[in-house]
Amino acid sequence: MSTMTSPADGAKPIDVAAATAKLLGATSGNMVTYLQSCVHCGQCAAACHFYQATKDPRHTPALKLRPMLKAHRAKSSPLAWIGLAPALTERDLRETEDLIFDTCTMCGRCTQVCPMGIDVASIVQISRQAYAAAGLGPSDLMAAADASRDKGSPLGLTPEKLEERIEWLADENEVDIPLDKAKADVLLTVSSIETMKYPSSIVAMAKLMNHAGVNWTFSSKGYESTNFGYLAGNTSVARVMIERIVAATAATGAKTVVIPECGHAFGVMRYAAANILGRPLPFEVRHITEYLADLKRQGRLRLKPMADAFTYHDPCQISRRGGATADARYLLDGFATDFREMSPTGNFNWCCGGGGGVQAMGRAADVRHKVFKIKMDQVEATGANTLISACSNCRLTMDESKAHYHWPHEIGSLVEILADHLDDTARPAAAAE
Amino acid sequence: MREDKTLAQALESRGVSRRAFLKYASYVATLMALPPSASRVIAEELAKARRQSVIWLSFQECTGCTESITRSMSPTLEDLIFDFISLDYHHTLQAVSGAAAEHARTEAMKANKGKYIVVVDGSVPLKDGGVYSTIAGITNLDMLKETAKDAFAVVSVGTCAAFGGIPHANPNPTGAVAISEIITDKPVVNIPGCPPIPEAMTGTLAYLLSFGKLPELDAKGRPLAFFGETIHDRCYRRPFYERGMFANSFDDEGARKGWCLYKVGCKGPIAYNACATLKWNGGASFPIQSGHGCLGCSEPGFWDKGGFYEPLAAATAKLDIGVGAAAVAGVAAGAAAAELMRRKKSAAVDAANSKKKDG
Amino acid sequence: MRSHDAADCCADAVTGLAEAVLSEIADLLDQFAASGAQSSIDLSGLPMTDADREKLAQRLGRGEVQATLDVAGQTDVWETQYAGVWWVRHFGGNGQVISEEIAITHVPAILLTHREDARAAAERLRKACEVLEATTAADQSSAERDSIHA
Amino acid sequence: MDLLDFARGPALQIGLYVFAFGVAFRLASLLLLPRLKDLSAARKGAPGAVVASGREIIRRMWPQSVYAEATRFTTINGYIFHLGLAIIVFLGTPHILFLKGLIGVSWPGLPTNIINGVAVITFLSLIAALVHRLQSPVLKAISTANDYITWLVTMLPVATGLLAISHLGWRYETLLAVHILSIAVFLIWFPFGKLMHAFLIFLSRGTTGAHLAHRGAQL
Repeated sequence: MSTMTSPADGAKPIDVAAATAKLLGATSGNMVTYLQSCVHCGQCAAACHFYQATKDPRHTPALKLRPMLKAHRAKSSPLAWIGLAPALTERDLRETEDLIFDTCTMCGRCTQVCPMGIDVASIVQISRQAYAAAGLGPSDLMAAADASRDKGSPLGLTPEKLEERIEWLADENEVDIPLDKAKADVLLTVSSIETMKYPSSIVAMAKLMNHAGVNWTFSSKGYESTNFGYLAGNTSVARVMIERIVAATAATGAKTVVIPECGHAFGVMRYAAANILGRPLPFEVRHITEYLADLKRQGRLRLKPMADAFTYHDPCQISRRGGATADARYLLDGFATDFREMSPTGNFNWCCGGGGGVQAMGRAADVRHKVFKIKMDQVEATGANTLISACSNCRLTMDESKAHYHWPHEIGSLVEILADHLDDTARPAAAAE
Repeated sequence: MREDKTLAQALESRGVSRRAFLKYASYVATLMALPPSASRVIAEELAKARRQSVIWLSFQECTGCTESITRSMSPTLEDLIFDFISLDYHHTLQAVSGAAAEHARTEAMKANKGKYIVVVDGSVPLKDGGVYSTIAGITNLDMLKETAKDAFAVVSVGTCAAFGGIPHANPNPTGAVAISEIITDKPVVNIPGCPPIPEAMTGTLAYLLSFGKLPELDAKGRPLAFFGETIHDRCYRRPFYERGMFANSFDDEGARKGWCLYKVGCKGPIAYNACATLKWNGGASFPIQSGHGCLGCSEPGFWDKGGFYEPLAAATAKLDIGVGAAAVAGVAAGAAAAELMRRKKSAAVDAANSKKKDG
Repeated sequence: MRSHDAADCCADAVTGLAEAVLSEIADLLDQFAASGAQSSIDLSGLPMTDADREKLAQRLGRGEVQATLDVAGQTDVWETQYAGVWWVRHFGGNGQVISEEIAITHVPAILLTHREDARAAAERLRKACEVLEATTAADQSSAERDSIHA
Repeated sequence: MDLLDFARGPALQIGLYVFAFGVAFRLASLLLLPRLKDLSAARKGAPGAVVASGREIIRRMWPQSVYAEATRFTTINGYIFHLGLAIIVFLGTPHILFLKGLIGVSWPGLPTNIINGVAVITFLSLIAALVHRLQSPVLKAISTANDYITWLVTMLPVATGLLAISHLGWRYETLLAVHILSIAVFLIWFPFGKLMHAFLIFLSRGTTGAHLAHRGAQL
């Protein structure tokens, strides 16, 4: 069944049949509806940051439906019987590889503008599975997926390293960071980016949780919520990553799993996980901004006002595609006295350019930098010096580009500024428990 | 029978002046939409012409065409045409009958060989050897061929002769055909209509007499002068059409107010004829003026165009059982395709699973 | 009949064709005056409503000459108040207008006596004279006879 | 049988058969595929799939203000020819009579000169759509034969209709026949080309509406 072809240039062989089979396996009414609905109006280009940054028509999101449409047609259309629906070729896959991986963050802006309402992101997600099955995809993304499976985290954060880190952070910052607590209401997870690059974010989350008197813990059985299996199109790795968190939650008896500042981690765990496992999750999944907003609503979060001017970058998977846009504003309301919305903002905010694993693709760095110019313009228009996000992946993407351009603005994290302004003089909520 | 005297001389003796020719000529020029300057030429040519021998053959018809051309009781200018022609054979109008009548026909053919005009009303049945219509034991087909052989031109009068007409309507039991399907070796003018407008017949004959040739014809062999525009083009109710004011039935407000009859089946837009301008019965009225839509009787197959009261825009195609069947077949085929896809999907998933197990 | 109201309603419509015809007439009259070129306009061929025709007739008015001919039905001819512009209206046998034209000319052709007609007329007149002479001669001789007898 | 008889009869009949079969086939083969069942927990207060689908179908009739500028031409021009076509087809008296002949019900139409005006606007709008497609690098890149065939098949009835009402070119009955034939071609192409979006728009909008409303995402 598998027809492996080896190109003469010695590149690794591409298994077109495997890609087609993967697509067939993912066939659903939803997918086929999207594939067949595009009217080629081209409006999605205007919404895509990759097109906006490069003005290259190749980056029109509508084109990202093409390979899968072709494969599907070749397998389903009566036209195929009379030879009018050619099969997907190796060349098709090679030529479009970068469209499916490097230049799509699955941010969903194109879906917003699409008059047909086509969810291009979901087709890209299926396409990634097919391309990965064929042996395509950026090696660093694939490696990150493998590392997730083998070491527990894409950046090699093994359970041992996690324990070391937590110990060190707790000591360094004089904060209580529970790990593998036997019984907890809340299982907090990490994104390896935070652990490795922004450890202060872990400390901030711990401070906030402790401040509100939450019975929470990290777990060495399941801690990494960033799912590079999902982003790489490797469903089996995606499943392993989810199962680890499910097991860890079960072990502590937690009813709530809190996802840290990572957009795709939230999107996958909150919405994709149950569908990948094929069963509903036995616990609720909250993003840290949602969870903190819950605490604020319960009166358990007491903050000192913050006067610094700043603006907020909405992570796509949390705002536009996550439904938690309002919670970030709720947290800032009454706390940040000089909060400035950028334009467009909220559900319409531009993507950082690094979502969907693009951040992890070294070869996509150039285009990411180009995309970041959009963000720079947005921020500069607000007059604020500081750019805050609730996603460490966005933050890393933006930090890298900031360095590339020597952009003089500050880039920070929502949980960190909240933790920095905790009012610990009175802790009625904690006292009450 | 052709006479040696010119028409002018013949009429002169009856005290008819050249002014009458001039007046008749200006009438014909108007009818045929010729430039006013042509009327002097017509007048001169007519005056010089000799009486034209005409042999009138009636086949599968209802005599309505003859009624139409002879409808007038008092002699009028239009009737001058009968002074211009010598109707040598017309079995309804001529006094003699039987062998004498047929003799008159053959005599006229002999005497005016190559110069006489054959006027035909009625279609010719071809089925079963043409037995469905015979005259003096001769089938219409044979008589037409024989008579037309030495004619100068053939004029098909009425829709039956021009296009097969009502005898030709589905299922055409006699195998009726138009004259032009039989006479292919000489000019044939079609003056359709059920019946044709008398002026269209007399005008065409006058033109033939004056100019010795056929007037300009359209693709269906009809003189453009009478059949160049549709009823709709010249209909006095056209402004109502433009304004979207229609009668929805024959007894509603719109019908009483004389609004456009398009919706109740008027075929005016595709009927080429001069009824709206020449009108009928001495200019008294025409069907639309009398409150009925045009049937399009001057068009081929007018009997079989999906009902006189069906609007022109309505398709003769129907949302019939076949369309339902096509939809059902489509659903069935679609279901099969979906099922096929479902199986391909399961097979792909199973293959992936077994591969994983093997791996 | 109601349906005729509709016909009347539309026949009443003024389309502006009268003005167009008037300016055409003016052009043709210029040419006639300059070069003697005669011409005519066939009104029956124009899609004029009754109201249009009425308006045109009013504008042109009636001039010095009017004639009525009895030729296979009536024909009315009149010069309009613009010299050289003639209105010729032919009626059929049943009083219906069968043809109508504006002639820009010295005299409409239909008014002119055709030479052939004159020749025929002369012949007839000659015959009539002969008959008259014959009868006069006969009368004379009988009168003479009478006077002799008297 | 002349061309008009052929157009009004067999040609349209074949068009209707193919249309009915094709649309039924396309919809059945799509709707009978298994659909994804979202097993993730719905956001609190998220509407049900039916409400969410309906809401999305309606809301997406006009672009969000953020995209107003980028989508202005396509949106406005798109509306012009879509509404134009709808007005011509559903409010032009001959078309109402055509539909009445098929489905048995009728309704009042607009005066002919208004319909003619709308047809001219629609014609120009379709020309503008094609020019736009040929000039925009993005549209050039994503356009396929389907787009151009669909444009032609949509344009033909408008153009032939305009010719018919203005009696330009051939004789009226020939123009009318060609106009009706172009409808038959339209009906035949409909299920197999981009015109299917008339149906698919509800499915794809609805699918996304349900998918994202489940998450509480505001799109």
